Amino acid sequence: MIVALPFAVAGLAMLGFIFVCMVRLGIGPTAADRAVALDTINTLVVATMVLLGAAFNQVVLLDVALVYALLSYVGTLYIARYLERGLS
Amino acid sequence: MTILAVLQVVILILIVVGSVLAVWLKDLLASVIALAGSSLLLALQFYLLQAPDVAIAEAGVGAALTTAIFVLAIRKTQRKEEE
Amino acid sequence: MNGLIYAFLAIGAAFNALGAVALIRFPDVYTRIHGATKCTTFGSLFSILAVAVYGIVQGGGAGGTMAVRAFLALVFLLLTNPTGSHALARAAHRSGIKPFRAVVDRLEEAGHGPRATDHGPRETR
Amino acid sequence: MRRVAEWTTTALLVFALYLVFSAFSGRWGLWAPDELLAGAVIALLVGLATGPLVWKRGGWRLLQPQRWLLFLVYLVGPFLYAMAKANLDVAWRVITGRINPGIVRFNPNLQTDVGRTFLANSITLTPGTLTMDVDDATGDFFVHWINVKDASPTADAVCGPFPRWARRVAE
Repeated sequence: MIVALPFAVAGLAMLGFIFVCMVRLGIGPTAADRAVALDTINTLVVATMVLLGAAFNQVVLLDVALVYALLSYVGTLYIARYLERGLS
Repeated sequence: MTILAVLQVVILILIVVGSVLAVWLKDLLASVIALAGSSLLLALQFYLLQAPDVAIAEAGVGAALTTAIFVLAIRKTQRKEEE
Repeated sequence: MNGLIYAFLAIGAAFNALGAVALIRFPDVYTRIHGATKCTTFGSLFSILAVAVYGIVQGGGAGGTMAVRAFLALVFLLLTNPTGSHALARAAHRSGIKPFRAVVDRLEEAGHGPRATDHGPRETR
Repeated sequence: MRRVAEWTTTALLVFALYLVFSAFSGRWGLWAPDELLAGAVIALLVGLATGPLVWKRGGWRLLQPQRWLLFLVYLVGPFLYAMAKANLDVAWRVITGRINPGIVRFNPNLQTDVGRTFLANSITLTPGTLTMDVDDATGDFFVHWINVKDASPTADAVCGPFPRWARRVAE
Protein backbone atom coordinates (compact mmCIF):
# COMPACT_ATOMS: atom_id res chain seq x y z
CA MET A 1 0.00 0.00 0.00
CA ILE A 2 1.07 3.58 -0.45
CA VAL A 3 2.79 4.82 2.69
CA ALA A 4 4.20 8.20 1.72
CA LEU A 5 1.62 10.25 -0.13
CA PRO A 6 3.81 13.16 -1.41
CA PHE A 7 5.94 10.78 -3.45
CA ALA A 8 2.85 9.28 -5.06
CA VAL A 9 1.58 12.75 -5.97
CA ALA A 10 4.96 13.59 -7.53
CA GLY A 11 4.79 10.32 -9.48
CA LEU A 12 1.35 11.29 -10.76
CA ALA A 13 2.79 14.62 -11.93
CA MET A 14 5.54 12.71 -13.78
CA LEU A 15 2.84 10.73 -15.58
CA GLY A 16 1.33 14.00 -16.75
CA PHE A 17 4.69 15.04 -18.20
CA ILE A 18 4.96 11.65 -19.89
CA PHE A 19 1.67 12.45 -21.59
CA VAL A 20 3.12 15.72 -22.91
CA CYS A 21 6.11 13.78 -24.29
CA MET A 22 3.67 11.32 -25.86
CA VAL A 23 2.18 14.22 -27.82
CA ARG A 24 5.61 14.95 -29.30
CA LEU A 25 6.00 11.24 -30.01
CA GLY A 26 2.78 11.42 -32.01
CA ILE A 27 3.29 14.64 -33.96
CA GLY A 28 7.09 14.74 -34.30
CA PRO A 29 7.87 15.39 -37.96
CA THR A 30 11.02 13.25 -38.15
CA ALA A 31 12.00 9.96 -36.57
CA ALA A 32 14.75 11.72 -34.61
CA ASP A 33 12.12 13.88 -32.87
CA ARG A 34 10.27 10.77 -31.83
CA ALA A 35 13.46 9.15 -30.57
CA VAL A 36 14.15 12.23 -28.43
CA ALA A 37 10.65 11.97 -27.02
CA LEU A 38 11.27 8.28 -26.23
CA ASP A 39 14.51 9.17 -24.48
CA THR A 40 12.73 11.76 -22.36
CA ILE A 41 10.01 9.24 -21.51
CA ASN A 42 12.74 6.81 -20.43
CA THR A 43 14.21 9.30 -17.98
CA LEU A 44 10.80 10.24 -16.64
CA VAL A 45 9.82 6.59 -16.17
CA VAL A 46 13.00 5.94 -14.18
CA ALA A 47 12.23 8.96 -11.99
CA THR A 48 8.65 7.74 -11.55
CA MET A 49 9.84 4.28 -10.56
CA VAL A 50 12.19 5.68 -7.92
CA LEU A 51 9.47 7.96 -6.56
CA LEU A 52 6.88 5.19 -6.39
CA GLY A 53 9.40 2.87 -4.79
CA ALA A 54 9.69 5.40 -1.99
CA ALA A 55 5.90 5.80 -1.94
CA PHE A 56 5.40 2.06 -1.45
CA ASN A 57 8.40 2.07 0.90
CA GLN A 58 9.76 -1.15 -0.59
CA VAL A 59 13.42 -1.44 -1.48
CA VAL A 60 12.86 -4.26 -3.98
CA LEU A 61 11.02 -1.89 -6.26
CA LEU A 62 14.02 0.43 -6.55
CA ASP A 63 16.05 -2.35 -8.19
CA VAL A 64 13.68 -2.25 -11.14
CA ALA A 65 14.51 1.41 -11.60
CA LEU A 66 18.23 0.57 -11.59
CA VAL A 67 17.82 -2.13 -14.24
CA TYR A 68 15.66 0.21 -16.24
CA ALA A 69 18.10 3.11 -16.15
CA LEU A 70 20.73 0.86 -17.69
CA LEU A 71 18.57 -1.04 -20.17
CA SER A 72 16.28 1.62 -21.57
CA TYR A 73 19.21 3.36 -23.16
CA VAL A 74 20.09 0.41 -25.35
CA GLY A 75 16.95 0.98 -27.39
CA THR A 76 17.82 4.65 -27.92
CA LEU A 77 21.34 3.77 -29.02
CA TYR A 78 20.01 1.16 -31.42
CA ILE A 79 17.61 3.58 -33.07
CA ALA A 80 20.44 6.14 -33.29
CA ARG A 81 22.70 3.59 -34.98
CA TYR A 82 19.97 2.87 -37.49
CA LEU A 83 19.40 6.54 -38.29
CA GLU A 84 23.12 7.13 -38.67
CA ARG A 85 23.41 4.69 -41.54
CA GLY A 86 21.36 7.12 -43.58
CA LEU A 87 18.76 4.61 -44.73
CA SER A 88 15.93 7.07 -45.07
CA MET B 1 -10.91 6.67 -5.42
CA THR B 2 -7.46 6.25 -3.98
CA ILE B 3 -4.37 7.70 -5.56
CA LEU B 4 -3.24 4.21 -6.50
CA ALA B 5 -6.32 3.77 -8.68
CA VAL B 6 -5.73 7.17 -10.27
CA LEU B 7 -2.14 6.24 -11.08
CA GLN B 8 -3.20 2.96 -12.64
CA VAL B 9 -5.92 4.56 -14.74
CA VAL B 10 -3.53 7.23 -16.01
CA ILE B 11 -0.91 4.64 -16.93
CA LEU B 12 -3.50 2.52 -18.73
CA ILE B 13 -4.67 5.54 -20.71
CA LEU B 14 -1.05 6.26 -21.67
CA ILE B 15 -0.55 2.64 -22.76
CA VAL B 16 -3.63 2.88 -24.97
CA VAL B 17 -2.39 6.15 -26.48
CA GLY B 18 1.00 4.59 -27.25
CA SER B 19 -0.52 1.50 -28.79
CA VAL B 20 -2.92 3.52 -30.96
CA LEU B 21 0.05 5.58 -32.16
CA ALA B 22 1.96 2.40 -32.95
CA VAL B 23 -0.89 1.16 -35.12
CA TRP B 24 -1.76 4.50 -36.67
CA LEU B 25 1.66 5.79 -37.78
CA LYS B 26 2.69 5.00 -41.33
CA ASP B 27 6.44 5.31 -40.76
CA LEU B 28 7.43 1.93 -39.36
CA LEU B 29 10.40 3.28 -37.40
CA ALA B 30 8.08 5.76 -35.67
CA SER B 31 5.74 2.87 -35.02
CA VAL B 32 8.54 0.90 -33.34
CA ILE B 33 9.40 3.91 -31.19
CA ALA B 34 5.76 4.27 -30.11
CA LEU B 35 5.67 0.56 -29.29
CA ALA B 36 8.83 0.92 -27.17
CA GLY B 37 7.21 3.77 -25.25
CA SER B 38 4.09 1.69 -24.77
CA SER B 39 6.02 -1.29 -23.40
CA LEU B 40 7.93 1.06 -21.11
CA LEU B 41 4.64 2.14 -19.57
CA LEU B 42 3.47 -1.47 -19.42
CA ALA B 43 6.50 -2.19 -17.27
CA LEU B 44 5.47 0.74 -15.06
CA GLN B 45 2.02 -0.83 -14.72
CA PHE B 46 3.52 -4.17 -13.67
CA TYR B 47 5.64 -2.25 -11.20
CA LEU B 48 2.56 -0.60 -9.76
CA LEU B 49 0.90 -4.00 -9.36
CA GLN B 50 3.82 -4.99 -7.08
CA ALA B 51 5.44 -7.44 -9.51
CA PRO B 52 9.07 -6.26 -9.74
CA ASP B 53 10.33 -9.47 -11.35
CA VAL B 54 7.84 -9.22 -14.21
CA ALA B 55 8.70 -5.55 -14.57
CA ILE B 56 12.42 -6.37 -14.93
CA ALA B 57 11.64 -9.01 -17.55
CA GLU B 58 9.42 -6.57 -19.41
CA ALA B 59 12.19 -3.96 -19.24
CA GLY B 60 14.72 -6.32 -20.80
CA VAL B 61 12.41 -7.68 -23.45
CA GLY B 62 10.34 -4.61 -24.24
CA ALA B 63 12.90 -1.83 -24.17
CA ALA B 64 16.01 -3.51 -25.53
CA LEU B 65 15.25 -6.76 -27.35
CA THR B 66 12.01 -5.98 -29.19
CA THR B 67 13.30 -2.61 -30.40
CA ALA B 68 16.52 -4.18 -31.66
CA ILE B 69 14.75 -6.98 -33.48
CA PHE B 70 12.19 -4.68 -35.10
CA VAL B 71 14.87 -2.21 -36.20
CA LEU B 72 16.83 -5.09 -37.73
CA ALA B 73 13.71 -6.22 -39.55
CA ILE B 74 13.07 -2.71 -40.87
CA ARG B 75 16.65 -2.46 -42.06
CA LYS B 76 16.27 -5.68 -44.03
CA THR B 77 12.95 -4.66 -45.59
CA GLN B 78 11.53 -1.15 -46.12
CA ARG B 79 10.71 1.66 -43.79
CA LYS B 80 7.56 3.28 -45.16
CA GLU B 81 4.33 1.36 -45.01
CA GLU B 82 2.45 1.32 -48.31
CA GLU B 83 -1.13 2.44 -48.62
CA MET C 1 13.55 17.25 7.17
CA ASN C 2 10.04 17.00 5.72
CA GLY C 3 10.35 20.52 4.40
CA LEU C 4 13.57 19.55 2.58
CA ILE C 5 11.84 16.55 0.99
CA TYR C 6 8.91 18.68 -0.17
CA ALA C 7 11.24 21.31 -1.57
CA PHE C 8 13.24 18.71 -3.52
CA LEU C 9 10.06 17.12 -4.87
CA ALA C 10 8.72 20.50 -5.98
CA ILE C 11 11.99 21.49 -7.69
CA GLY C 12 12.20 18.12 -9.41
CA ALA C 13 8.63 18.27 -10.68
CA ALA C 14 9.12 21.84 -11.89
CA PHE C 15 12.24 21.04 -13.92
CA ASN C 16 10.75 17.86 -15.35
CA ALA C 17 7.74 19.89 -16.46
CA LEU C 18 10.13 22.35 -18.07
CA GLY C 19 11.77 19.50 -19.98
CA ALA C 20 8.42 18.30 -21.29
CA VAL C 21 7.40 21.83 -22.30
CA ALA C 22 10.77 22.34 -24.01
CA LEU C 23 10.10 19.19 -26.01
CA ILE C 24 6.88 20.74 -27.31
CA ARG C 25 7.98 24.35 -27.75
CA PHE C 26 11.40 24.27 -29.37
CA PRO C 27 11.54 24.34 -33.17
CA ASP C 28 13.98 21.59 -34.18
CA VAL C 29 15.57 18.35 -33.03
CA TYR C 30 18.80 19.78 -31.62
CA THR C 31 17.18 22.41 -29.43
CA ARG C 32 14.70 19.80 -28.26
CA ILE C 33 17.57 17.54 -27.23
CA HIS C 34 19.03 20.50 -25.33
CA GLY C 35 15.89 21.12 -23.35
CA ALA C 36 14.91 17.50 -22.82
CA THR C 37 18.31 16.23 -21.68
CA LYS C 38 19.27 19.10 -19.39
CA CYS C 39 15.94 19.67 -17.72
CA THR C 40 14.91 16.06 -17.19
CA THR C 41 18.32 15.11 -15.85
CA PHE C 42 18.26 17.98 -13.39
CA GLY C 43 14.67 17.31 -12.39
CA SER C 44 15.28 13.61 -11.90
CA LEU C 45 18.36 14.48 -9.86
CA PHE C 46 16.23 16.40 -7.39
CA SER C 47 13.46 13.79 -7.34
CA ILE C 48 15.98 11.06 -6.58
CA LEU C 49 17.67 13.23 -3.94
CA ALA C 50 14.29 13.58 -2.25
CA VAL C 51 13.99 9.79 -2.13
CA ALA C 52 17.54 9.49 -0.79
CA VAL C 53 16.82 12.03 1.96
CA TYR C 54 13.65 10.09 2.81
CA GLY C 55 15.68 6.89 3.10
CA ILE C 56 18.33 8.53 5.29
CA VAL C 57 15.69 10.03 7.56
CA GLN C 58 14.04 6.65 7.92
CA GLY C 59 17.36 5.12 8.95
CA GLY C 60 18.07 1.46 9.64
CA GLY C 61 18.80 -1.21 7.05
CA ALA C 62 15.84 -0.55 4.74
CA GLY C 63 16.31 3.21 4.68
CA GLY C 64 20.05 2.90 4.07
CA THR C 65 19.48 0.49 1.20
CA MET C 66 16.92 2.86 -0.28
CA ALA C 67 19.38 5.75 -0.17
CA VAL C 68 22.17 3.67 -1.75
CA ARG C 69 19.93 2.40 -4.54
CA ALA C 70 18.61 5.87 -5.23
CA PHE C 71 22.16 7.22 -5.53
CA LEU C 72 23.08 4.38 -7.89
CA ALA C 73 20.08 5.16 -10.09
CA LEU C 74 21.23 8.79 -10.10
CA VAL C 75 24.75 7.79 -11.19
CA PHE C 76 23.39 5.64 -14.01
CA LEU C 77 21.11 8.43 -15.20
CA LEU C 78 23.99 10.92 -15.18
CA LEU C 79 26.09 8.50 -17.22
CA THR C 80 23.56 7.30 -19.76
CA ASN C 81 21.52 10.43 -20.48
CA PRO C 82 24.22 12.62 -22.10
CA THR C 83 25.58 9.63 -24.00
CA GLY C 84 22.19 8.85 -25.47
CA SER C 85 21.69 12.46 -26.47
CA HIS C 86 25.10 12.59 -28.22
CA ALA C 87 24.17 9.49 -30.17
CA LEU C 88 20.81 10.96 -31.15
CA ALA C 89 22.23 14.35 -32.12
CA ARG C 90 24.93 12.81 -34.29
CA ALA C 91 22.47 10.41 -35.87
CA ALA C 92 20.05 13.24 -36.60
CA HIS C 93 22.78 15.27 -38.28
CA ARG C 94 24.01 12.35 -40.33
CA SER C 95 20.51 11.45 -41.44
CA GLY C 96 20.37 14.91 -42.97
CA ILE C 97 18.31 17.09 -40.62
CA LYS C 98 19.39 20.71 -40.88
CA PRO C 99 19.57 22.80 -37.71
CA PHE C 100 16.80 25.39 -37.54
CA ARG C 101 18.00 28.88 -38.59
CA ALA C 102 21.59 27.99 -37.80
CA VAL C 103 24.13 30.81 -37.80
CA VAL C 104 27.01 28.45 -38.59
CA ASP C 105 27.22 24.73 -39.24
CA ARG C 106 30.83 23.65 -38.91
CA LEU C 107 29.92 19.98 -38.89
CA GLU C 108 28.38 20.33 -42.35
CA GLU C 109 31.49 22.18 -43.56
CA ALA C 110 33.69 19.40 -42.24
CA GLY C 111 32.07 17.01 -44.68
CA HIS C 112 29.16 15.67 -42.63
CA GLY C 113 31.29 14.95 -39.66
CA PRO C 114 34.44 12.91 -39.39
CA ARG C 115 32.98 9.75 -40.80
CA ALA C 116 36.35 8.25 -41.71
CA THR C 117 37.44 8.04 -38.09
CA ASP C 118 34.10 6.72 -36.91
CA HIS C 119 34.45 5.28 -33.43
CA GLY C 120 32.06 3.25 -31.31
CA PRO C 121 30.85 -0.30 -31.78
CA ARG C 122 31.36 -1.45 -35.33
CA GLU C 123 28.71 -3.51 -37.00
CA THR C 124 29.10 -5.93 -39.82
CA ARG C 125 27.67 -4.36 -42.92
CA MET D 1 52.26 -9.84 -15.87
CA ARG D 2 50.15 -7.20 -17.54
CA ARG D 3 47.32 -9.70 -17.92
CA VAL D 4 47.40 -10.50 -14.23
CA ALA D 5 47.28 -6.81 -13.34
CA GLU D 6 44.31 -6.33 -15.66
CA TRP D 7 42.44 -9.28 -14.17
CA THR D 8 43.05 -8.35 -10.54
CA THR D 9 42.23 -4.65 -10.89
CA THR D 10 39.01 -5.38 -12.76
CA ALA D 11 38.02 -8.01 -10.20
CA LEU D 12 38.70 -5.60 -7.36
CA LEU D 13 36.66 -2.84 -9.00
CA VAL D 14 33.76 -5.22 -9.62
CA PHE D 15 33.96 -6.39 -6.01
CA ALA D 16 33.83 -2.80 -4.79
CA LEU D 17 30.76 -2.20 -6.97
CA TYR D 18 29.18 -5.35 -5.56
CA LEU D 19 29.82 -4.09 -2.05
CA VAL D 20 28.03 -0.86 -2.88
CA PHE D 21 25.10 -2.77 -4.38
CA SER D 22 24.67 -5.12 -1.44
CA ALA D 23 25.27 -2.66 1.38
CA PHE D 24 23.05 -3.02 4.46
CA SER D 25 22.35 -6.68 3.66
CA GLY D 26 23.75 -8.20 6.87
CA ARG D 27 21.90 -8.52 10.12
CA TRP D 28 24.78 -7.39 12.36
CA GLY D 29 27.41 -5.90 10.13
CA LEU D 30 27.00 -3.92 6.94
CA TRP D 31 27.38 -7.07 4.82
CA ALA D 32 26.38 -10.69 5.34
CA PRO D 33 29.18 -13.31 5.05
CA ASP D 34 27.54 -15.38 2.32
CA GLU D 35 26.92 -12.23 0.30
CA LEU D 36 30.63 -11.46 0.54
CA LEU D 37 31.52 -14.97 -0.65
CA ALA D 38 29.13 -14.79 -3.59
CA GLY D 39 30.45 -11.34 -4.46
CA ALA D 40 34.05 -12.55 -4.43
CA VAL D 41 33.28 -15.45 -6.77
CA ILE D 42 31.30 -13.27 -9.16
CA ALA D 43 33.95 -10.55 -9.14
CA LEU D 44 36.66 -13.09 -9.95
CA LEU D 45 34.69 -14.50 -12.88
CA VAL D 46 33.82 -11.07 -14.28
CA GLY D 47 37.41 -9.90 -13.85
CA LEU D 48 38.75 -12.91 -15.75
CA ALA D 49 36.23 -12.44 -18.53
CA THR D 50 36.41 -8.69 -19.09
CA GLY D 51 39.78 -7.55 -17.71
CA PRO D 52 41.66 -7.13 -21.00
CA LEU D 53 38.63 -5.43 -22.53
CA VAL D 54 38.43 -2.78 -19.81
CA TRP D 55 42.09 -1.77 -19.97
CA LYS D 56 42.48 -2.14 -23.73
CA ARG D 57 43.22 1.54 -24.30
CA GLY D 58 45.22 2.34 -21.19
CA GLY D 59 43.74 4.52 -18.47
CA TRP D 60 45.79 3.22 -15.56
CA ARG D 61 46.19 6.75 -14.31
CA LEU D 62 42.50 6.81 -13.36
CA LEU D 63 43.26 4.52 -10.44
CA GLN D 64 44.99 7.29 -8.48
CA PRO D 65 42.80 8.14 -5.48
CA GLN D 66 43.42 11.88 -5.60
CA ARG D 67 41.72 11.95 -9.01
CA TRP D 68 38.60 10.39 -7.51
CA LEU D 69 38.61 12.98 -4.73
CA LEU D 70 39.00 15.71 -7.31
CA PHE D 71 36.13 14.21 -9.29
CA LEU D 72 33.85 14.34 -6.24
CA VAL D 73 34.85 17.96 -5.60
CA TYR D 74 34.10 18.71 -9.25
CA LEU D 75 30.69 17.02 -9.06
CA VAL D 76 29.38 18.91 -6.04
CA GLY D 77 31.12 22.19 -6.86
CA PRO D 78 31.41 23.64 -10.37
CA PHE D 79 29.36 20.95 -12.09
CA LEU D 80 26.25 21.32 -9.97
CA TYR D 81 26.47 25.11 -10.15
CA ALA D 82 26.82 25.05 -13.93
CA MET D 83 23.95 22.59 -14.22
CA ALA D 84 21.64 24.81 -12.18
CA LYS D 85 22.65 27.79 -14.30
CA ALA D 86 22.04 25.78 -17.48
CA ASN D 87 18.56 24.85 -16.37
CA LEU D 88 17.59 28.41 -15.50
CA ASP D 89 18.97 29.44 -18.89
CA VAL D 90 16.92 26.80 -20.70
CA ALA D 91 13.87 27.82 -18.66
CA TRP D 92 14.27 31.40 -19.82
CA ARG D 93 14.63 30.27 -23.42
CA VAL D 94 11.61 27.99 -23.21
CA ILE D 95 9.48 30.86 -21.94
CA THR D 96 10.72 33.57 -24.30
CA GLY D 97 11.57 31.34 -27.25
CA ARG D 98 14.68 33.40 -27.99
CA ILE D 99 17.33 31.17 -29.60
CA ASN D 100 20.26 31.74 -31.92
CA PRO D 101 21.59 28.27 -32.67
CA GLY D 102 24.54 27.00 -34.62
CA ILE D 103 27.15 24.27 -34.69
CA VAL D 104 30.64 25.47 -33.79
CA ARG D 105 33.99 23.75 -33.74
CA PHE D 106 36.77 24.12 -31.20
CA ASN D 107 39.73 22.21 -29.92
CA PRO D 108 40.08 21.75 -26.16
CA ASN D 109 43.49 20.00 -26.43
CA LEU D 110 42.52 16.76 -24.74
CA GLN D 111 44.49 13.65 -25.65
CA THR D 112 42.87 10.63 -24.01
CA ASP D 113 39.49 9.02 -24.66
CA VAL D 114 38.48 9.32 -21.01
CA GLY D 115 39.19 13.04 -20.98
CA ARG D 116 37.17 13.60 -24.13
CA THR D 117 34.24 11.56 -22.83
CA PHE D 118 34.38 13.46 -19.56
CA LEU D 119 34.32 16.83 -21.27
CA ALA D 120 31.62 15.80 -23.75
CA ASN D 121 29.28 14.53 -21.06
CA SER D 122 29.97 17.57 -18.87
CA ILE D 123 29.22 20.15 -21.50
CA THR D 124 26.08 18.38 -22.63
CA LEU D 125 24.61 18.97 -19.19
CA THR D 126 25.88 22.53 -18.77
CA PRO D 127 24.83 25.87 -20.26
CA GLY D 128 23.71 26.07 -23.83
CA THR D 129 25.89 23.42 -25.39
CA LEU D 130 25.38 19.91 -26.77
CA THR D 131 28.25 17.79 -28.03
CA MET D 132 27.46 16.34 -31.42
CA ASP D 133 30.66 14.78 -32.64
CA VAL D 134 34.33 14.40 -31.81
CA ASP D 135 37.04 14.05 -34.40
CA ASP D 136 39.18 11.20 -33.14
CA ALA D 137 42.30 12.18 -35.01
CA THR D 138 42.57 15.86 -34.12
CA GLY D 139 40.44 16.03 -30.98
CA ASP D 140 38.10 18.69 -32.40
CA PHE D 141 34.72 19.01 -30.73
CA PHE D 142 31.61 19.83 -32.76
CA VAL D 143 29.15 21.47 -30.45
CA HIS D 144 25.59 22.65 -30.99
CA TRP D 145 25.49 26.02 -29.27
CA ILE D 146 22.09 27.46 -28.53
CA ASN D 147 23.27 31.05 -28.39
CA VAL D 148 26.12 31.61 -30.81
CA LYS D 149 28.20 34.68 -29.95
CA ASP D 150 31.17 33.87 -32.15
CA ALA D 151 31.32 31.66 -35.24
CA SER D 152 34.76 30.21 -34.47
CA PRO D 153 35.24 30.47 -30.72
CA THR D 154 37.98 29.31 -28.40
CA ALA D 155 37.43 26.49 -25.94
CA ASP D 156 37.16 28.94 -23.06
CA ALA D 157 34.40 30.93 -24.74
CA VAL D 158 32.17 27.88 -25.12
CA CYS D 159 32.61 25.86 -21.99
CA GLY D 160 34.55 27.96 -19.47
CA PRO D 161 36.66 26.05 -16.95
CA PHE D 162 35.59 22.54 -17.96
CA PRO D 163 38.56 21.60 -20.18
CA ARG D 164 40.90 22.44 -17.31
CA TRP D 165 38.88 20.23 -14.96
CA ALA D 166 38.84 17.43 -17.52
CA ARG D 167 42.61 17.63 -17.81
CA ARG D 168 43.03 17.65 -14.05
CA VAL D 169 40.67 14.73 -13.40
CA ALA D 170 41.04 12.44 -16.37
CA GLU D 171 44.43 13.00 -17.97
